[in-house]
Amino acid sequence: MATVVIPSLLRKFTGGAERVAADGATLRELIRTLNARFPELTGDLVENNEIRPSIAVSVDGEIATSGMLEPVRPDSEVHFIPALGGG
Amino acid sequence: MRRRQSGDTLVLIEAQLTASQRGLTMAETAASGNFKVIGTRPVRPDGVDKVTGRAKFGADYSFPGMLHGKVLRSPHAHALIKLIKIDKALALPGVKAIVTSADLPEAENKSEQAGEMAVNPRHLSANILARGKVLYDGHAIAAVAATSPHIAEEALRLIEVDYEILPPVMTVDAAMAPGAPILIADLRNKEEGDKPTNVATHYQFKRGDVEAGFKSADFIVEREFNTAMVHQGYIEPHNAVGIYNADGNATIYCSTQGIFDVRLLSSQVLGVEVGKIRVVPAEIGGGFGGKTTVYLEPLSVLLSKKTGAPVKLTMSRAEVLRATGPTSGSKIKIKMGATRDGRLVAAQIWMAYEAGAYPGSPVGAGAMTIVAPYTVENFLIDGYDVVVNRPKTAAYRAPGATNAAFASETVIDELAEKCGIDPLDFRIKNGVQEGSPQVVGPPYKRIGYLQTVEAIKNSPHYKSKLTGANRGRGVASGFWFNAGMQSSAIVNIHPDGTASVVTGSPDIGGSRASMAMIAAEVLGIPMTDVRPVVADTDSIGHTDVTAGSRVTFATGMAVYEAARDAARQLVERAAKAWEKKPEEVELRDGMLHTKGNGVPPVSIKQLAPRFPRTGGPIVGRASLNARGVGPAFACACVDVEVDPETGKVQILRATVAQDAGKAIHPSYVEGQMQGGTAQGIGWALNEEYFYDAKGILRNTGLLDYRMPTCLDLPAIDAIIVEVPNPGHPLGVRGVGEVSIVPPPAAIANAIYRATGVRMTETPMSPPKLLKAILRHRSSAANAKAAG
Amino acid sequence: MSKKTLVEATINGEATEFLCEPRQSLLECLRDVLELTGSKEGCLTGDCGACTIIVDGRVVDSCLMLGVEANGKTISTIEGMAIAGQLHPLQRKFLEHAALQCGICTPGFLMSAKSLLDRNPNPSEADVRYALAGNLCRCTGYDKIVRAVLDAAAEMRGCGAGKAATR
Amino acid sequence: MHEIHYEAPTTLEQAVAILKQRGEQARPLSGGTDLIIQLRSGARRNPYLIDIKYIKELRTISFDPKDGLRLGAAVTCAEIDENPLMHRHYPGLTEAARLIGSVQIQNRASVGGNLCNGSPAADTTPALIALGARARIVGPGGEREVPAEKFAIAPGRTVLQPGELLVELLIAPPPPHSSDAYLRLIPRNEMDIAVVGAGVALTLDGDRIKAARIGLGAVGPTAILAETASQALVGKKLDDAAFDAAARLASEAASPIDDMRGTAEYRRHVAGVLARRAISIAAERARKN
Repeated sequence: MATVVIPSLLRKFTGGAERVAADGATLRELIRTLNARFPELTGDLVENNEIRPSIAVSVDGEIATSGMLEPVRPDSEVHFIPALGGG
Repeated sequence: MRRRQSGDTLVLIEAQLTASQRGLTMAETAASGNFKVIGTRPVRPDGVDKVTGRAKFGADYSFPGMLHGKVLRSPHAHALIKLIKIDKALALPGVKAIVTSADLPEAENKSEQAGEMAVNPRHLSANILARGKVLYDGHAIAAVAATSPHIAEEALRLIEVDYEILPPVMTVDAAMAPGAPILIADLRNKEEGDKPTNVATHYQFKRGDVEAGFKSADFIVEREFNTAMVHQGYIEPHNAVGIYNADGNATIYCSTQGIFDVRLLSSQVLGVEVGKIRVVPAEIGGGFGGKTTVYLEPLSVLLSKKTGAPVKLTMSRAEVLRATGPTSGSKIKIKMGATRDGRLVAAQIWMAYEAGAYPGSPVGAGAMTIVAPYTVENFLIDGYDVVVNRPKTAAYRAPGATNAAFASETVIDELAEKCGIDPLDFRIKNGVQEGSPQVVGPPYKRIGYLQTVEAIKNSPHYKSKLTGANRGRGVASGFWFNAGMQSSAIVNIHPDGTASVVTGSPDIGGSRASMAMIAAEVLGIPMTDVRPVVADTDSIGHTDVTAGSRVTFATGMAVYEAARDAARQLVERAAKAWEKKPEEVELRDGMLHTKGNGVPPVSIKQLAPRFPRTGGPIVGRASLNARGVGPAFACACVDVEVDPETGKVQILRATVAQDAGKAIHPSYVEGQMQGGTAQGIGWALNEEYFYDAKGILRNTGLLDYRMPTCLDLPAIDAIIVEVPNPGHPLGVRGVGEVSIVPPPAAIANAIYRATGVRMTETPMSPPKLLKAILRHRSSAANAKAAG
Repeated sequence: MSKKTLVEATINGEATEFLCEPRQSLLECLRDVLELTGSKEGCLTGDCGACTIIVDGRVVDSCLMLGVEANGKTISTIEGMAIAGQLHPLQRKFLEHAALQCGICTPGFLMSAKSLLDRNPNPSEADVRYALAGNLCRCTGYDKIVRAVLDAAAEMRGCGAGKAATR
Repeated sequence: MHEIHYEAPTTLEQAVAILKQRGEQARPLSGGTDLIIQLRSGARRNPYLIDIKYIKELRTISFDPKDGLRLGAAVTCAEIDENPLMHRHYPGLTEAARLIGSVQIQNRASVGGNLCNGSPAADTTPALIALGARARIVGPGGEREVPAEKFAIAPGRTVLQPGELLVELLIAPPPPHSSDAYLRLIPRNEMDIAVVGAGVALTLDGDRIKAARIGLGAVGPTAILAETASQALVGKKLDDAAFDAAARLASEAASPIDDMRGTAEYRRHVAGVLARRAISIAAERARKN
């Protein structure tokens, strides 16, 4: 199972857990699994079945470029981080 | 003053590449350093146009029958618009049309992906023409098109606006205070529920146990920092020419960092399909992040639609300063602890950034960068994005990171001093390297942070002795993520064997040269045989902004792939002609060879005229959403002399080291490093937005918005460090941004050594520094008297 | 519409006549009337130098001069710097030294640098920095610009590639 | 910019006649480096511009050891800097002129224009005050002379009445063992406006100060003659005590405001610092004369 690192301010939705194990071969599946366990969590991450524009997802240290279709491996580590712009 | 003639340059190369690059021919070349074109310093392909005045910047375009537009702007910082009367202005001879927000469709209040950032179309639209309320001095209210810019200006004086003036909210403290006037009625954040607020977003990053961390610290430094809002200061004001055709199609000529962003954002504001807008990139006179959004572009189309004529709008310098997108002023409270032996053990940081009139400050990036160069076991970082009655901020070179580093790199200097450790050694001791966790969690891949610090430590500058009264030397580091995102490229092989490389990345600092060099390297032809073209939105695949230090990285990757695609086709074509299998043919140094014996090699030049009879033109293509972004680090060393009677600071010497990954054109890499350093020095010493008590910007020109002149700066030595990025076929990292990050802290640290004063506020202008010096002296005198 | 005035001037060696309104700056006349758009507008307050031209042998900010004031004057703009397709040594050195990034300030810098070298063929670094202080560049930090001017001066003095320039 | 009418008279009489005819609607145009900016921003609206640069009298620098200097109102700062007599006899005024703006600005801006603009921060005004310069004004009612320190009456306003024109500045020949100096504080090294300016003219009698005038700029609504500070130097030996006392009094003479260029407190402090430094430079120069 992949490990999802929960952003600090959302840990209230996971009972304080920082790292949560979840199944899924893509981000979409992963989020579906998370949603089943922590229904309040994913609303802040996903909107209309897409990752929110204000959020970037890092899978194994690489910013996802395929949105919800981004592949996730069983040993992947997934982080949700604020999207940012450069100058 | 030091009389050295020029910056010395040094290139440090770390040649070994990681395994992830195997299988890439070019990467093997990169590892061996055997490039023919990459790493040389050719003249840029657009150079002659730029030194002869032929290059066409946005304001240089004109069309038959063209009208001139001007924008009416709010003289108040915060007010309700009760009424706009335009009849007198419309009656002025020569005035052809006037538009207000009533001419724009209602835009949706939602968050939408646009290039790098999330954009709220309603906020974007209201920033372009205020809807019912003005939120800053200079907020656009109406736009006029007339037969001359002078008539348009006179017409603005005839537009009557009734305002109900509201109290201005100018600082994060004022905006976050209980009972503060609310700027945006429907703004909410998660934590305050349905309560109206000026705080758009709260970010938090946490690692370990910060309290326990501080308990284990031998030294703790706690300080509060304030940085002033500053502007990118590009020399070219914003401009746009809009041409709306009767068939519903529109063309925009403008100077922008992102043509596809202009297209998307204009379509959102105007309520027009993306496919009906074509954006043509003019040459662009600087941007530094400030030309990544739209202001005039939709207005030019709107006015053109209303008048049936092309309409040109250009901003005055005052408009640029009052009403484009400077970067946030900020307040940062920081507490950091270290053990006696110089190990950073804890950091607790509270930071609030001015977003300007609408949400979207770079506080998130600030929070993610503030301790990024260091392994800190325990931290808690809170960041707040706060709306205030100032212009909506835009990106500015490593947005958010410079404010943050001013605070953290000053405190780290102080901790190093308390530990009795050289400030560079302290940084090396705590510095991140491959495998160290980033603030957001994932480990760093291959990075060159320590190498930049070592480069400064070994530099002639740091090794030299600084002598003389009131002089001091300071160092500081900086981090920036860099960006990937989407890019496209086309490589055409011409009948004479030369090539063109087409991209959608406006060339803001010499990127045509690096694109041509990459294509030339892959094809094995001279760089002068490659003509780079920056195409319009209908002529090339989607390409994100020239920003985030991404062009050489991501568009460079697309060019590399497109050139390889062309090379593959050349090989196939030659194989076909020679009745060989493609794997029996290879392209080397611009020549097609067969493996083994048989056919004499043929050059691309010889093969190209035969394309029409061997299968048609050869066009290499690539489009990608780049992965493998490699972050950038910089370290700077600055010597200052302070006039203790006036508080004026003279920069005596400056050296910057930066990890470029691989420098494609070293001169332009140095140029980025020197330019970023110069902007950092300006930010540190004299640049600031100066608002009066009513929230009116007082310094609306370049006389009082004080950017450094060439008499204010010394030669800037640039040391290029090359620790190849394993995520790029050529090892490239972005180089455009990170050099702006260290200077303010480096200068504060130098001032401390010159005067004994720790500055916690930018700009460190003469009045502020003198005040601090006098306070420091009187407290020292009191202490002496008491002792 | 205010009445236009006929102005006669020698511009880049050519006797030139143009009509302008008295309120039009010389910069506006050059750009919008004569289509010489090489001189740039950066501030309209004489602080950035992007509009620098040479009038009767002296550099001025063309944004702070009225078009009508040009009557009878001899004017050089960036468009006249390369002669018969041959780049001026300053133009060449700016390219060789990568002394420009975005290029918007470049015409103004070249005009100021040309005026300096016309008066002082052997300037020190301090002379160059003083002469260029009325031209703002936000991209380069000035390092490569100063280097290019010193190298061009050396070449024009017949010293070949100046030592200042070699890396 | 609003519509304007432009005229370029070649004689003083013509200029005065036009100025009289147009009254407050007219304004003389010299280098235009302040005026054009003000017209463009709407800070001034003068539909009639009278270009005075073709009037010979206004373009002339002449120095006579008996009568002193006649400095035409439209002489540019660059022309002053290029004049060896100016450097020799009035180095302080010359350096003030040389500090105004960039080379581009110096090629257009004039000392007369600097004075007529009425800015308290004008660099040449404290230097003119220190030298006891008089402004010769010609108008419909004839001629008059006004001391430099009385020329401006408020920010942007001067004693000039509609129809009047500043023709030239008159400065006495420098007495033996005298000289002048001007210093200003700007946050940058160039292209800035004075946060404080200090002009000093001194005449020595051996190692004592025989006469002194200190002009201060940007420390009040107009540039001022710091009389008490000047008087405090007279009869004193050239030593730290005298300089310190004058610096203190110069600070006290300042009545500055807080603005984007500096706080009142800062300006008061720096007025003393610069006055002291300028006194010391002027004394050093005077000793050699």
